[in-house]
Amino acid sequence: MKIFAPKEINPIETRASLDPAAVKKLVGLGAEVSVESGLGARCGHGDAAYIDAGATVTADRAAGLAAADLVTRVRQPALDEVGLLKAGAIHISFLDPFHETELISRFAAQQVSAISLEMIPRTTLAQKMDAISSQANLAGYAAVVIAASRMNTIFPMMMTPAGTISPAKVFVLGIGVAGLQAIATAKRLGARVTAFDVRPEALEQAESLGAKALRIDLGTTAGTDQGYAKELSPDQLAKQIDAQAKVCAQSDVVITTAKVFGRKPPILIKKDVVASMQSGSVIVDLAAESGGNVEGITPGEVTVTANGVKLIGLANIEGTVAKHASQVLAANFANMIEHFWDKEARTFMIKPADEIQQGCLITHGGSIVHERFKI
Amino acid sequence: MKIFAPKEINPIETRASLDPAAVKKLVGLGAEVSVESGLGARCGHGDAAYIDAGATVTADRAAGLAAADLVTRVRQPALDEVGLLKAGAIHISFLDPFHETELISRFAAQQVSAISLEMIPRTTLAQKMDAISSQANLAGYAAVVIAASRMNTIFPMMMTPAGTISPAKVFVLGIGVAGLQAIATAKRLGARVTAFDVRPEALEQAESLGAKALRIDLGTTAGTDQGYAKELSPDQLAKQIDAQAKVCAQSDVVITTAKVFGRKPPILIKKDVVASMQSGSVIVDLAAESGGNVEGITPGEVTVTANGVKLIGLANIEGTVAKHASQVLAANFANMIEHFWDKEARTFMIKPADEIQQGCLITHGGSIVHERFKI
Amino acid sequence: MEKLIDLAYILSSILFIFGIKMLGKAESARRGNLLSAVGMLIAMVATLLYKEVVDLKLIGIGLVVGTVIGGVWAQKVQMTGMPELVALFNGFGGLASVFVGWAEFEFGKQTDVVTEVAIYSAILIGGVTFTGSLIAYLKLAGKMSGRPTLFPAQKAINAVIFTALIVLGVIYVVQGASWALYGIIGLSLLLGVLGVLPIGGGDMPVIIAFLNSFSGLAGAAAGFVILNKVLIVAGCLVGTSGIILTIIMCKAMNRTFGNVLFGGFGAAGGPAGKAVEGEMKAVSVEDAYFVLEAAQSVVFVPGYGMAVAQAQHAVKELGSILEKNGADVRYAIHPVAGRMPGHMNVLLAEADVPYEQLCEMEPINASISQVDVVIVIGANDVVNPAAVDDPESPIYGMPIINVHEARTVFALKRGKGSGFSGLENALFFRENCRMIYGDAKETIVGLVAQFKG
Amino acid sequence: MEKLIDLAYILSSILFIFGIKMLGKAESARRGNLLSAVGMLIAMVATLLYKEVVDLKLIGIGLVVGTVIGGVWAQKVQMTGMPELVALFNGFGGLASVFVGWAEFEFGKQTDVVTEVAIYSAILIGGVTFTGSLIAYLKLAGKMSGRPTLFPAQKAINAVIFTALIVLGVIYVVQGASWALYGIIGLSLLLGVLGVLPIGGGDMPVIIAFLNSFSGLAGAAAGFVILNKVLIVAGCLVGTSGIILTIIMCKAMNRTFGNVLFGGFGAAGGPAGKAVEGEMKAVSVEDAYFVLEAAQSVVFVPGYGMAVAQAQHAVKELGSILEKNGADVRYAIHPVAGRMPGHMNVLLAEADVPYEQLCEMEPINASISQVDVVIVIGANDVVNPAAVDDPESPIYGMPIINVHEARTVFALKRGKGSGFSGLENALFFRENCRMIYGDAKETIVGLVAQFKG
Amino acid sequence: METLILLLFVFVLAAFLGFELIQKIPSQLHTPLMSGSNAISGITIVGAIIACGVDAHGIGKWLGFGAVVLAMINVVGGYVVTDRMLGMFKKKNK
Amino acid sequence: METLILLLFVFVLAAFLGFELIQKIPSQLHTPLMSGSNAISGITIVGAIIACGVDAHGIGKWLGFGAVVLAMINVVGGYVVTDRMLGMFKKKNK
Ligand SMILES: NC(=O)c1ccc[n+]([C@@H]2O[C@H](COP(=O)([O-])OP(=O)(O)OC[C@H]3O[C@@H](n4cnc5c(N)ncnc54)[C@H](OP(=O)(O)O)[C@@H]3O)[C@@H](O)[C@H]2O)c1
Ligand SMILES: NC(=O)c1ccc[n+]([C@@H]2O[C@H](COP(=O)([O-])OP(=O)(O)OC[C@H]3O[C@@H](n4cnc5c(N)ncnc54)[C@H](OP(=O)(O)O)[C@@H]3O)[C@@H](O)[C@H]2O)c1
Ligand SMILES: NC(=O)c1ccc[n+]([C@@H]2O[C@H](COP(=O)([O-])OP(=O)(O)OC[C@H]3O[C@@H](n4cnc5c(N)ncnc54)[C@H](O)[C@@H]3O)[C@@H](O)[C@H]2O)c1
Ligand SMILES: NC(=O)c1ccc[n+]([C@@H]2O[C@H](COP(=O)([O-])OP(=O)(O)OC[C@H]3O[C@@H](n4cnc5c(N)ncnc54)[C@H](O)[C@@H]3O)[C@@H](O)[C@H]2O)c1
Repeated sequence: MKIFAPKEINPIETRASLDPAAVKKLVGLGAEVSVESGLGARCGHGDAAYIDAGATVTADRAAGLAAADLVTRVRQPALDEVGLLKAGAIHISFLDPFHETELISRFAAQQVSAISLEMIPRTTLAQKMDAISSQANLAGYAAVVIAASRMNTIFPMMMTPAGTISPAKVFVLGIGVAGLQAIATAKRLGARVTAFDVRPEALEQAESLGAKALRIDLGTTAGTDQGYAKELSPDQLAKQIDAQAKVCAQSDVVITTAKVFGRKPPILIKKDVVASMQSGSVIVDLAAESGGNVEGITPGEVTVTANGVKLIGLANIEGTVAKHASQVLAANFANMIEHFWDKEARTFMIKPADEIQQGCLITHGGSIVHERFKI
Repeated sequence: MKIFAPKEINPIETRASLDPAAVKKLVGLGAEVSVESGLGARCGHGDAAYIDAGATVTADRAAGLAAADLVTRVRQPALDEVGLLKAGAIHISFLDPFHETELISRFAAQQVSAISLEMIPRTTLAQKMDAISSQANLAGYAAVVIAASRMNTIFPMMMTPAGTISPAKVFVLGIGVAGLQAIATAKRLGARVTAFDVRPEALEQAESLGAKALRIDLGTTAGTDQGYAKELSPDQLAKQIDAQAKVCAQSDVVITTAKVFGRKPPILIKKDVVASMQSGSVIVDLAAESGGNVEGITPGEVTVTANGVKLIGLANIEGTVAKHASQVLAANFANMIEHFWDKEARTFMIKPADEIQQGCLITHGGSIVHERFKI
Repeated sequence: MEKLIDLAYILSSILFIFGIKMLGKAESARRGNLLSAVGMLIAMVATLLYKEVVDLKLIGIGLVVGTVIGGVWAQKVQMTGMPELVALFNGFGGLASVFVGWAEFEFGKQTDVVTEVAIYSAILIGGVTFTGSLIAYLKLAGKMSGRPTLFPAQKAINAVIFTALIVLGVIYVVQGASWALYGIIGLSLLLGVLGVLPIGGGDMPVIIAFLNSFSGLAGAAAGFVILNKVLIVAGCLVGTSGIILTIIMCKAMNRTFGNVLFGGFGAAGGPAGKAVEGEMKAVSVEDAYFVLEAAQSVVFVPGYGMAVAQAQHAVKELGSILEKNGADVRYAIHPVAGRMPGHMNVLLAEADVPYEQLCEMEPINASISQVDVVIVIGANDVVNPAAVDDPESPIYGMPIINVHEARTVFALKRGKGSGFSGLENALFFRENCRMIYGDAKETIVGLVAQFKG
Repeated sequence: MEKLIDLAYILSSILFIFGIKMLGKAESARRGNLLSAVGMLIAMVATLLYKEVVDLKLIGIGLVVGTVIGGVWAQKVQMTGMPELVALFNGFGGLASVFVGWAEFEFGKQTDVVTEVAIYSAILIGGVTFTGSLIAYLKLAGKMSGRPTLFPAQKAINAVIFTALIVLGVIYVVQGASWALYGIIGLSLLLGVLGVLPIGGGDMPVIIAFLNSFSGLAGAAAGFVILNKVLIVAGCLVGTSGIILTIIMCKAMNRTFGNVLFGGFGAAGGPAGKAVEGEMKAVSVEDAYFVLEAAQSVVFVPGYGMAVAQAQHAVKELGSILEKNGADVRYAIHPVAGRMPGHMNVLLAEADVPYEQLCEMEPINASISQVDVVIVIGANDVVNPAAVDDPESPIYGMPIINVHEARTVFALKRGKGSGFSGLENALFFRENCRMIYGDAKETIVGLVAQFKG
Repeated sequence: METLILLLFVFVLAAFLGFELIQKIPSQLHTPLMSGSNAISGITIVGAIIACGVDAHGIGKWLGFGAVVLAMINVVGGYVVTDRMLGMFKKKNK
Repeated sequence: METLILLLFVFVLAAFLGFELIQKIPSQLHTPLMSGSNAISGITIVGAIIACGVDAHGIGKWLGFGAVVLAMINVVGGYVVTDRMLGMFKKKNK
């Protein structure tokens, strides 16, 4: 089976879908791996490293795509690149399937089996290939580091001969994987951390990392069986925004990560709350790329409000730690391929009935097979 | 007594010599404080805050300087501003007296009592006014945060379903105040830290923060009675450079802080060692502004070497956390003024025989009074 | 019948043993007390069955009178009045032993040496217990000044009485002279008074425990007088466990027993001694435990030594234990403690000490004199009182944490090493300071172990 | 003279008491042994002074013979042969008690019930001790298979012997019939053999401790035969302290005493039982302590429960203690343990667990079967063996840490709660797994306290 | 004499036992323990009963009577006070 | 009888003392402690000496003799072995 990893075309993307370690593993399985030249340039891996690991390096992207039985990518492909794939090929990447209906149709039309990384079920068994988790985790860390580097104050408490510097107050909104890692990192740096999530079990998890859980009585809130949050009712949302306003106003750093699976993230921090914050505070919005939890934030940009609050709407936040992000992402790819690998046939087996593939296989055999996206 | 704090003129300087809290304290002592308009603009304090604290705000810098009995500043003044001061006035700031001989002569000529913050003795009693320490401390923290934000990898170890991310290896060279805080911060973030200093007691101090001490047998190395290091002999230096080369090569982050009181910092990391480091590693040189410990580093700039190593030669590193840096610096000023305050006369007493002033008073009564700088 | 009585005695001895053991643990103490009461009942009933015991009516009257007085008294006393009541009861027990010994003497059946020694001991110990307890009662009840009453030639007088008691004892045992016995009774009563008078009210609990142990021994002596096993066993149990308890209580006050007995201070609670220059007094981890165990407020003052020893985790644990034990626990951070600004903060944050418990220098100094125990963990310069009271000192004028004003200070150090400034520290020579030598982590871990053991 | 002898006995009893106490502490054990030897010497010399003891020559010969045999034997035995030698010596002690009882019977002076009961007890207990110890010796010395020797109707036969011994005992005590006594001698010897045969070689140390306690009681019984105080005190001390020691040793093997005595397994050292589905066996912190104390290698497997309990600091401390105790300690981190990637890393780093001790799943699984004790701290899914052996399970195929293959597993949980996946965990029902219920931090802190107490 | 020696034995063993029994005592229990063992020390009641109950007359008997009363006060009062103390203690802890 | 009761007292107290004496024992000390108390259980030697030394003849005396030999082996061997074990232990710890 021929596996091909093209370079990312989105200019903000610094990650690579495969790193040399993953290549080595795949080659070990018996796959032929080729990568586009320059694949790892932005995350610290030269072509030579890939060659050492057993891949062939090609500059001819189109040929690579055309020859491949399986393509790995970080981001969804340009629409016109789908046509280059051969029928029966497998394509694995983030696909943003809720929005990219056009893309999905193309995949189906091209008879490509497209697997969406976003849709891998959040089961214990599937964790090794769960790229959402592996990336969110690093994003949580990076968010705190970025916040720390953009502030004109420090995180830890210091009692010094020149007076006491009080610890930074950090508020983490949304305690998923990214939120948890943000809590852990901020705690490590010595901050006082408060956290909120609509899922009650998430509050316990925050406490297990030493954060203070903000408890707001919103009535029943539900999660999906995958552990994702469901959308709040407008009433509940209003209540939440109200109850957390005071915490925000007192915080030096606010990190928002609140997402709702398959929907636009809710706006949780309105302009008036931002206006109530102290000059010099920082808000990092990890949901910015898909719309943002903070009113007025621009993905990929840092804006300073009139009252001196920095709004950091980083896009591709994992890309700031591209080397490690690529390492775990590539491991996810390799784990997935290994999981479905047929040793005899040396191919990736498409098994639409398998619990995991049922979750993440979007198109197969010329049609959209995923329940949610069937037209 | 009239105290005046002018705005800093060096464009890279973001700190202010006084913050509102310090103003309040000084006013409480009975001083008349005035500050130049915009003094705290770059560290988060508006003019209004100073007025609230009891200062008068003036836009007329020259008038302020001319009227002042005591001037506080962060950096040394422009030569021509010395002439604006009245005879008998007191001027406290960093002065860089080892290099600014011209400036010192001007102070003497102008009959100004100039106090150099660098020269405050490192005694237990003087610590509350020790600005070198208060700033170095924050610099150590900032160095790590900057390194973390400039790397494409993360600091902590993580054992995840997508494999294990090993902890960053950090090497801290020079375990003074800044080095210690850098160690503490890196440890907090989960790094493995190794540290070296020529002063043996500093190694114990590093260990007290959980770092591994690199022990190199250099024969006798000496410290001054102030705890500063003395310069190494060329032989010793060569030996050190040699012995630490391997540690550098294996490190993801190297932070250098090695200074020798009153001299140019030694070059401790040569080009060949930089060349031996892995792509993606980062070197932060805290000594860069005064010449640097790293060959090829440019103060105020980030250079990426051919082999992908980032050399970060930040200048005014404390300025990245300007608000807190100003807070502690201003506290140092206030503490010093309070220490030498005469309650009856409501003035700052110049006592050339006092142990502390003996250390830091450079000019007085029309001549250079400090032993080291007498001509 | 005799056999039955003896078996009953064995049973009641066993009940006493269990009773005392259970009294030492919070969760079983009340049941322990009940058990020992049952043991007492059994012993009494068994004794009534002796065939020599004939005059049941008189005994009955005595029992009823005693029960009513004791019961009513114990029931209606205020909570606060309990300790002095215990003292009084204890005195009655002692007097009872005197009476038993005296009565046996009056019956005059015994002539052998052992019995006479026993009678002598019962009367002597019982007598001292009686008047000693009485004085303790009066002092605690506030019917007599709690201040140590010192009188001239006190020690000499006591010594004379002591000698006289021994001489009279020999005369009595050898000759059986009754005047000697009366003399013994009188002098032992006097000794009790004179022995306790010079002891301050604050030390009374210890004295009561001690006298209680004494009354146990008096009982055991009475047991030898009438050759009664249960008296011997129970008396001896009380005697020895009482001694141990006395020692434990002394330690909890950071005093030695000798100090309590002959110190002649303690009136106001705090030691009144002058600073003894030139001696650093060490204390064992175990002794420190008893003091900490009883402390209501504890302040940790960490320094560079804590960092060197990497003791922060252990310190945090000790802090939590002390809190659970009911003490108010704070961590006082001196701004220059350690070797870099915020050094202590880093370490304590690592150990997860809540920010709320961290205290700056000024607020802690304002209340330090109310603090029961300060634990100085490898700090030196930052608690050097020379900074406030020795104008000659190079650090004079530096604000310090005034730990020397606390009630008790434990200073944890490895040895006589000085701090960063190289200065001697007068704190370590103060009367209220005790050194616990050794690596700070080892010491703290040891203290934690004491609490858990 | 008699008086002197008795005082000597008191002295030697005191020395035995101190001796035993000191033997329990490493730093004083050797001196304790010496002290008790001195006590023994004093008791022997005192006994020789009895005026009834006339035939000093014969005694002298016996003493010399015994000394030479015992001394030489003990000196030249290999280090490895010591335990079996102790068994043998113990057997001799038992036989000596039999002889003493028997001799008294032959002298025929006694007729009262108590003495006869005493003789009966001395012979019965001594006889069992003798042959039991002999078998233990043979098994340990490898002169007999260490495997438990099971024979049919074993329990029935033992019961018959037991009943017979009681019947014969009654007959002997009532009638003083000598045939009954001989019967008792024979049967008790037989009982010793049959009782120890079915016990595996691995359990022999416990059995020896138990028989040792027995021989102490036999001595005490002999003491009642000749009304000798020191025999009673020393025998009784050994008897009861031996029982406690036996129980302690059982706990250290994570067994109950009944299990050792009647289990009939233990031949190969490891338990051979089949997995008992449907029962989770809890164990107390104290019992777990004994197992941990004896463990050579310990692996911690933390999970989300450790995070919830914030037990990381306590875990680190327990780890350090175990290391100091000589165990090899590692922390096995499952990649999905906790609720975020690296969750355990954050916590353990906070508690300063060295990176070197952190182990990934694969390497730990490779050696897990050599691990003495795995402590699972609030982990559940990541150690669920269903992932490897139940193809029906939703987590089948996920790699887990195979803790069920370790020798002993302690699982720390609050109750019967399931993990994130909501699955039942068969691990907790395994024969080699014991639950320690309660908040993980409390439990670990409790274990630490056990080590320090 | 034999009896006396045995009593001495009993004494010695009881003394050791007394030492072993009391180990670490939390400070809140110091007073109740003292009070409880004070009640036990009222065991003199046994001696008092014998002294009071013997078939004799004169001062000895009256001393015995006094001893019974005093010891009984000690016993009853001691146990009751101890129990009250411990009762309080329980409540506080809840 | 009186003596017997007293002996029973002694027995009971000694039993309690035995229980109290042994608390937590580090596992390395299990074997030496067992061995050491085994040596103490050789106290039967006292009974053996009396049985062997009395002014009598016949089988009883020889049983006594046997008892002396056996008990002495137990005593001497027990102490020596224990001492050797503990000696080793010391060395290992250093
Ligand atoms: N905070 C800062 O920024 C900074 C920077 C530089 C210098 N300083 C200076 O450092 C000093 C700080 O005062 P400090 O009170 O924290 O410390 P200190 O005065 O240096 O005293 C530390 C004490 O800890 C003891 N010690 C060392 N290791 C120990 C161990 N393992 N276990 C137990 N005790 C141990 C030492 O006594 P033994 O040897 O007897 O054990 C010593 O007396 C001040 O003089 C300050 O001016 C501070
Ligand atoms: N690592 C990740 O990134 C991640 C993210 C999301 C989900 N997950 C999932 O989380 C699971 C992790 O497995 P795990 O073994 O770590 O945990 P787990 O399977 O969730 O089990 C945790 C156990 O800890 C016990 N517990 C809770 N609080 C406790 C306390 N205070 N003291 C003692 N025990 C306590 C609970 O039992 P009691 O209630 O009886 O005490 C429970 O059985 C996996 O299924 C994984 O897929 C992992
Ligand atoms: N089974 C597994 O092994 C596994 C692996 C990874 C993650 N998970 C679970 O998946 C779940 C989701 O993780 P994720 O990080 O991808 O979530 P996400 O990125 O979809 O959302 C982030 C968080 O935002 C929260 N949120 C939504 N609306 C909110 C609101 N109005 N206010 C505050 N918070 C709001 C969500 O509850 C969630 O915790 C978690 O429960 C996680 O434990 C499970
Ligand atoms: N008395 C006080 O209260 C007080 C206050 C602050 C600092 N100090 C002491 O002052 C001393 C200096 O502190 P600083 O941070 O200002 O020092 P610095 O900034 O002058 O130098 C930084 C460090 O570089 C080290 N160094 C010099 N040459 C080196 C070489 N070739 N290789 C490696 N390291 C080298 C020095 O030893 C020093 O530790 C420290 O000992 C500190 O403890 C004392």
